[in-house]
Amino acid sequence: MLRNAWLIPLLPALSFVAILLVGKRLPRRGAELGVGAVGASFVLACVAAWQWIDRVEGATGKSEGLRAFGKGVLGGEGGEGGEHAEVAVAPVTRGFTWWQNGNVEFNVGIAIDGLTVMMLFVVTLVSFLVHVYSTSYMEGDRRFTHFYALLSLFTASMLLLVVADNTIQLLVGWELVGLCSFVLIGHWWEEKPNADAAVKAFLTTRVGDVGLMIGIIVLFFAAGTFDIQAINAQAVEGEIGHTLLVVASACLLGGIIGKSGQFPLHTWLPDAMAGPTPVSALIHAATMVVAGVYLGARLYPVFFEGFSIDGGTINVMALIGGTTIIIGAALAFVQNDIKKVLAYSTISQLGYMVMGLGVGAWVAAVFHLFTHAFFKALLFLGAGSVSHSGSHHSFDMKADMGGLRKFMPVTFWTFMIGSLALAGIIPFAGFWSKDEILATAGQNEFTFFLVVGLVGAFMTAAYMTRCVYLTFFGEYRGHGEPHESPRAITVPLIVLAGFSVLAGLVNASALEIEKFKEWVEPTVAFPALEHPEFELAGAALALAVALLGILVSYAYWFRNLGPHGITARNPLARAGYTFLENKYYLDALYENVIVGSIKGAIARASYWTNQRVIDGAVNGVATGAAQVGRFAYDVLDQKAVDGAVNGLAVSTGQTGGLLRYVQSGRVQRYALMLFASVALLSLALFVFSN
Amino acid sequence: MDWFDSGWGLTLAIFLPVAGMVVVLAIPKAQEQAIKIVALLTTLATLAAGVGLLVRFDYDDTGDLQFEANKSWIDVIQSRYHIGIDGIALPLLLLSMVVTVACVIYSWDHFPAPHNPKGFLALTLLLETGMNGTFAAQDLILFFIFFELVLLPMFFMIGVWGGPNRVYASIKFFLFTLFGSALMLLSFLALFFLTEPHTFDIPTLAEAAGEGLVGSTQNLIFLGLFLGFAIKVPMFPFHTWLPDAHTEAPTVGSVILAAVLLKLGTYGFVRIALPVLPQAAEDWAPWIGLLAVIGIIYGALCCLAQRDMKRLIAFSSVAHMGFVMLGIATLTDFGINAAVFGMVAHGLITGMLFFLAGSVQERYNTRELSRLGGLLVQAPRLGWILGFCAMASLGLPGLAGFWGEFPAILSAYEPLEGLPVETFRTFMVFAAIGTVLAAGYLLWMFQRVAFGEPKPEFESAHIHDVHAPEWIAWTPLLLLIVALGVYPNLLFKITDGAVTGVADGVAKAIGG
Amino acid sequence: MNPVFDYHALAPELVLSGAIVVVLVADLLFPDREGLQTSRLASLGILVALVPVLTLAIDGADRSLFGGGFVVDDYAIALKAFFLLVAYVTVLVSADYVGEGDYYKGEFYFLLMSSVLGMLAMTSARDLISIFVALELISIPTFVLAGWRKHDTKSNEAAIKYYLIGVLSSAVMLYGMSLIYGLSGGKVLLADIGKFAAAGDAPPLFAVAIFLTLVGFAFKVSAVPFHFWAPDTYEGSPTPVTAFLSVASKAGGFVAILSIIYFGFFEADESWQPVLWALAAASMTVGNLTALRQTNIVRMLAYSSVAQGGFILVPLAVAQDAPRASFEAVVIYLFIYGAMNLGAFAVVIAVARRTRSGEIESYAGLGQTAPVLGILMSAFLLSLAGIPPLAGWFAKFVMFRAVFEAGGAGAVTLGVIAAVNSVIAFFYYAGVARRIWFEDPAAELAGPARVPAALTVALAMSAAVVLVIGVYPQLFARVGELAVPL
Amino acid sequence: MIAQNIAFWIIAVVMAAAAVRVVTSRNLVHAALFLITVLIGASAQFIILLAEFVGVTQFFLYVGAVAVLFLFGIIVTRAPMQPADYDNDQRWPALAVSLLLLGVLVALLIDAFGHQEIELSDDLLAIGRSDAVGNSLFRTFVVPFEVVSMLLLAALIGAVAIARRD
Amino acid sequence: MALNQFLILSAFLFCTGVYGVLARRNGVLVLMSVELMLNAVNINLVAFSAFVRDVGGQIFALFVITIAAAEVGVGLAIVLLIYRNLDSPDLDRVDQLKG
Repeated sequence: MLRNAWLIPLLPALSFVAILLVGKRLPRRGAELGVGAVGASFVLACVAAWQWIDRVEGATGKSEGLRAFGKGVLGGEGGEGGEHAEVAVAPVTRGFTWWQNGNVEFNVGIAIDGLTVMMLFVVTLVSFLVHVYSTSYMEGDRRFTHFYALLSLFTASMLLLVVADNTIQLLVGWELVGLCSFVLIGHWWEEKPNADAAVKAFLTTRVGDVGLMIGIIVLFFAAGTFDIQAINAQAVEGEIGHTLLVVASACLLGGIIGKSGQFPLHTWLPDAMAGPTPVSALIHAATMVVAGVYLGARLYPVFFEGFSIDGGTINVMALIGGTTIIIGAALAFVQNDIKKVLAYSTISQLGYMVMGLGVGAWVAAVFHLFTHAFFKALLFLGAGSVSHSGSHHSFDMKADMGGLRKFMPVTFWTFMIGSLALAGIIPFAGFWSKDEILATAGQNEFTFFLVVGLVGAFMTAAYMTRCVYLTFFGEYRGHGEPHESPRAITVPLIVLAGFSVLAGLVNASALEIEKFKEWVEPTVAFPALEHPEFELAGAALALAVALLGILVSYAYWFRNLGPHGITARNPLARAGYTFLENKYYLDALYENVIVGSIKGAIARASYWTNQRVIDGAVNGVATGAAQVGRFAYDVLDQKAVDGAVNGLAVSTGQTGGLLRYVQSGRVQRYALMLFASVALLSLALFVFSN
Repeated sequence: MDWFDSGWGLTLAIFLPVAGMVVVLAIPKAQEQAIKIVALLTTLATLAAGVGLLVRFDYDDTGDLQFEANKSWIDVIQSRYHIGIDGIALPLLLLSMVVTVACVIYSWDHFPAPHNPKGFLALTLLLETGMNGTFAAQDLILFFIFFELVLLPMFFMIGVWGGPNRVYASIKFFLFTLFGSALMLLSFLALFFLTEPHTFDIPTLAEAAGEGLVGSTQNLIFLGLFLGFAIKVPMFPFHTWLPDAHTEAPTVGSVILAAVLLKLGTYGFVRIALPVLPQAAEDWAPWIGLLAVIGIIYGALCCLAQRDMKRLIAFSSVAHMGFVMLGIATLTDFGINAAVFGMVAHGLITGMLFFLAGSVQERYNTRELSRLGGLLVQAPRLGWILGFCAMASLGLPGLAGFWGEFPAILSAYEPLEGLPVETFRTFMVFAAIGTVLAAGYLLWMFQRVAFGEPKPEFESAHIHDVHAPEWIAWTPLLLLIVALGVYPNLLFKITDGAVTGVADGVAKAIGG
Repeated sequence: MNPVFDYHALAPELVLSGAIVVVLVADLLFPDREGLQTSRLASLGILVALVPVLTLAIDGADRSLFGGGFVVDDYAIALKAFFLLVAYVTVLVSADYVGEGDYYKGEFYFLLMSSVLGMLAMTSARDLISIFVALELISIPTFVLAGWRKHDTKSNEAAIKYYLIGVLSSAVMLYGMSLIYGLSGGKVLLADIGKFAAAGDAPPLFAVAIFLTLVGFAFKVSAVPFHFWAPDTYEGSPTPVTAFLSVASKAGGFVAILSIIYFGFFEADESWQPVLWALAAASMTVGNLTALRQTNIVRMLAYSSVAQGGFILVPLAVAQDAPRASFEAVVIYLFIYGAMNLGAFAVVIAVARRTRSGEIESYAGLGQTAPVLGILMSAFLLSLAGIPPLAGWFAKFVMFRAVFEAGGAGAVTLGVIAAVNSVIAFFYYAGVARRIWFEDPAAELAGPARVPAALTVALAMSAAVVLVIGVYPQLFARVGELAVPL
Repeated sequence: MIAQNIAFWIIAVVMAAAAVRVVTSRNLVHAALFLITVLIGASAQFIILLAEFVGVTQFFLYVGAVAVLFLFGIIVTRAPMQPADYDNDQRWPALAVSLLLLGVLVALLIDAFGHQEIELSDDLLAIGRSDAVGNSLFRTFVVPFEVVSMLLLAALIGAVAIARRD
Repeated sequence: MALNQFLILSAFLFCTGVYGVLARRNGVLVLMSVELMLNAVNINLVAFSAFVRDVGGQIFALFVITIAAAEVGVGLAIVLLIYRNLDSPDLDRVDQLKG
């Protein structure tokens, strides 16, 4: 299956064409084609994953692949443990020359390695679930078939991007995915805001794509080929000049910032929520936005050398990741729209992944990508289910939700699991992956980023609790009678909830299960990264911070108490309390410093800056371009260039007019001019000839 | 069928339209149906000849001339009737034939304002001869004749069937191009006299590669050629005729103008200017690159300021031709290949855009973006085709536009050695920024026209969706855009040999 | 040493003289009011005169009589044929015009044919006296023809202006010729003058003398600043006469210049080349610029013919450095210019018959009312502008070729001026085409719609030349190449 | 030789004065008479130069025919007898141009023929005689002669055609 | 006898003729001035003929005389025509055609 993994992207592509042609006339108007195709791809992806695991296990002398996995998960003898012999497991590549221009060949092909297999599995799974989910969510939509056609096209292009073995194919997939997001965001393009959001999304990502394009060109001329494996190999061996690598990685980072909504090009993501929720779930949570991170992971050697990540110095990548975490989390606080909260949360989590890559935590970042896809998709689909059957398609938590716990138990519990996973509480997936990133940051002497990570974790936990409270607890503020969503919606939620729980175990470092690392981390052409040992203190600290976040938010929202009750229940707080005798002083600290600040100034300020400064800047660029365009057209084009040409024509006309006066009509005046010229010319000839 | 290979096939392809024109002129004005059928049959026959050429074309040495004919024409001035096509000329020739067939079908039942199908179709056929001839000519004077032959029909087409301000636009169009071609003729003559065995023959001149000429004269001659072709492309300072010509031209007129006529300029650079005067080409390349990049950015900026849909598309073709010229300016085979591909892609895509603009105008009889809206609501298929073409035009990978722009930007990174590398890399960055601007104005236009609700003015108007002649005319073009986008090797296989020949010639002459 | 008289050499002139007398006498014997018989007789006479020219051409031997004063070589034969054909078309064009006018018919053709006789004599004249006499014989009948419409003050004005400037110019020319006669030591024959010029020790007076002689021809060719008479005379005189003036008598002037420069002063080029350079540049520019703003079609064609005269002078201005090419260029340009201009004037006459007005506005919508005339007029005008595939491009091309073969700074600047001028020229030529095609017909028809038979034949002949030569210029090019006597 | 010189100068002065009067006189008939004086002077000059045939032709043809023609012209156009101003508005520029031209020509002539002399020997007489002129006229210049005959015919008929009153 | 004296006399006559043509209003007077110019040419020709001892100049003079006569004839006819239509031979009145 590995060798012909190209089937996986092909199936959705075929279903796209089929739906376009015959979709309207099918009984379920194209839905069955979409679901079927993606389902088949999912199965193929699992088979591919299985074969890849077999390949890795076989190579590392382990016994049969899956059983090893089985034992690992059930916590049997905790796996043979210890470092597996570093055995190079080459990715399966297959391709042929696509076209040839001058002495340069462009080939198309697939390169399957751990990362690809993981991505295939995630993309096909989430896409399949979204397909199933949309059959009922999008029921009765005017352009139902059109929606499914594009979903298939999106899945096909995402898969094309993932399996790409050369940068050009990656760029093709990258842009096609951008196109699908443009069309899907603008799915209900009747209302102007939707259309604007779609255009804004496409343009901002397009700005990033310029960086990607130039990065690819620089890499092509530096490494002499588009082939990713070759580029990585040359980067690792240091055959490419350092300056070239710096330039290339800077440009590629531009692409990542654009696509994965990192600071400052993140403003399009919240607006993209204008699209239908399944779209937000699939594209703006699980798959497309992580394309940037995937690019970072896939071409990691370039970034590793380019930003000299192992040197411990603060590099740009980590910095951007960090800032995005803080900004995303901060902004999530002040949103009343549940999807906007989740959007900012996605931005923040993507910040984690980019920071992870930035600090050398390749496995952790990819693992976080893996887990995040599940619980973020779950949260979005949950939000969708809430709006679908709870608040009549409104996403405003304050106005139309609250107290849905009683009416929508399945959605409630799945949403709870998702939030806990996102907050990073112990048994759930989020904890393992986020903790891994913080641990690596800590060990690679990136203490600054460790702190940033912790603050982020705290804020994530806080705003998720707020969100859960506003949606599910308190009285029902909306009108109409909320009811549980139909099975087609709840089943995907349950499946995703399951994954949100179990996914973490694949790489639970606490339980020495390193399966994920073994399977996914590329061994060929990859910089040697040291993997953090699990140490209890760090994990505990992270967990504590998360719990603290939940408690703070819980106290404020659930009990509507001031913060005074907190110290009684929390051991750490009690230790702190005994330390700070003046209780009043602590409460004051809570009142205005932490809770006040969180709810008050910082959040609102950051939202204000976000809207005015950053979003304003991005819109400003657009309107600025229009003004410059107007100037260029009116003044430069019409006046200067065109004016000159017309001026020339008019002046020739005028000289023509003047000459007409010379033709006076008086014959003797003609004779005068005749003899005058004879005399003058004779004089000239006489003077010049001797 | 060797008569076909020995030059008769190509002569047929060139002069069949004129024969059709004569027949059309013979038919009395009243029998419009007969006229239309004759015109359609002629263009289809020409296309058949074109396909014949394609089939019998020998693909493993696309470099040298095929279907050659070399008869005496005016031996007083040593100018011969020397025609032949290679890898570069064949695709453009086919492009011109396909576009003309599409135009004839498109205007089947709605001819522009002063209803005179006889005159209109006669001019279109004459236009096709001019275009086919220019691409097949291998003799400077023959090239000049066909190059100028194209002017007359387009002048009358814009002038008679144009919009309100048509007279100014048609005369401006003609004067610009006439001025350019007058100087070009001077350069041809200079070339004729300064080459050792006085000849107008392009292949012989290309072999000589201007080695008899000292640098300064080469540059002077190149100046004439540059002006002649740059005005036609159009490049930055000489482009002001294009928006006016397009805004006023009838739909079919601007389709042919955009799809094929602009390519005469760039084809001229690749066929004549570069191979014949390589040293001068090397000196001029940075300047051409600079003007190309200015064209890209300037064109895009002007697009953002447009209120008329057709004028916006016109400026967009100034920007796109900037990419083509950037590809040529690098003087590498990689760049020129991208340029030739860009020519064909731009021809198909902008041709389609102008068809769509024409259809929109025919339905809403306005092109004001402010008054248009909600096209997807009223004519969904038309709306989505417009979306498809806008995406192709902004260079979305997977469609033809991308393989024209991206390799051009890629080639700008590494121009022929001897050319200033840093400047070309700055050009590359600006060109990449150009793609964003392109995305900007095209999506902005698409959003204004297609998305949203139809304006109250047209709320109740019955807007019919795409009907038969439009479908028949457009499907081949759309299929070609997708085919070239998905599998670009269709075209690169043809052009690669020929372009490598040209590029090696230039490199050898400069290097040697 | 009584020379064995070679009558064959003189055959064309003799036959034409015979025809002239026949036309004169026929008109006396059976006077007919509508003048059709006389015009048919005249055209027959011209065709008969064409026969000896063909026999001479077939014979092919160069003949020289009267000590070299009268030479019949390829150059002379080619141009005699040209003049006779132009005369034939002029007669066709004027047949109906004169017929319908209330003027005295008889002498019109007599005067026309005598002027043509002068042109035939000019082509073979190889000495000062013959050239002078031939030139006068071309001019004097046309002075009268210009004033043919006796009761119309405009025609009188045209005649007096043409006469006065003509006589003055010939006086200046004579003065120049007398000086040359004196300086060259009593030589009248151009060949002898050529030897003297080759000697090169001539005083500055010789250069001035050459210039003064050229003034006579500059007037005939209406080169600036000796062109002032042309627009007024063209507008005033009857249109067929204008056509005759703008083509035949102008060609006569060019033949004179060709003969006197190539056979006479060729070696003294530093004296006549700058003069011709100045005349050419001035004529092109002034002619084209003034034509931009004209509202009357005939006045516009007058300035256009001044400009075209300038274009023909360009090769002459570089003759020294490229003798063969420039001679060929002038001859070919004359042939094509003749066809184009005659065609244009034929259409002007046809349209004037319909709309009774010479204004360009009256051409509005001609494309719809009379499409064939519209197509023909556009073809002739755009051919004058030099747009391929019409014949004009080859004329312009051959001119540019001569300029470039000469090379040198002066020649190239003249080439660029010519290029710029051809662009300016396009503007007013297209102006008329614009009126014909882009505007709707204004006034309704004032005259008969049908185009008379003779006029149609004339239109067909010139249109044939313009289209065929445009596509396959080899015919004229061959003749041009043959005609070069060097 | 001196006699001819003296004769030349007397006639030259008379001719010059008469010429100036022609172009400045206020009476048409006077102008015509002065013109006739100039013509006769010219004929005399030819005789001095021993070109007797041309001198005689000049006398008869010009003085006889052309002068008479002018008088007819004056009569037919009913020119007023009393003196009137016949100068138009461009008198001064005309004077300037003609003086400039005169200056240039004289300078050139002096430069070219400054010291040339005509010696009036008797073989010169042989050239001027009628038989020499006739002989050359009908041997080398026959064609111009025939052409002139056609020219005179054309001029005659042309003048009559347009002067008729019909 | 100096050749130049004839040439200068002829130049003088020529320029007086030029002045006459440019400055005189009446058509007949202008024609007279033209005659002056042609006579100047004749003097030139005959003087040169005598100087170079060749009969050509005199024959040229003869032709000039005859053609001058023809020209005057036609000239007067045209002036008569103008007189008849504009009832005055003045050339100033003749300026309908201009521009």
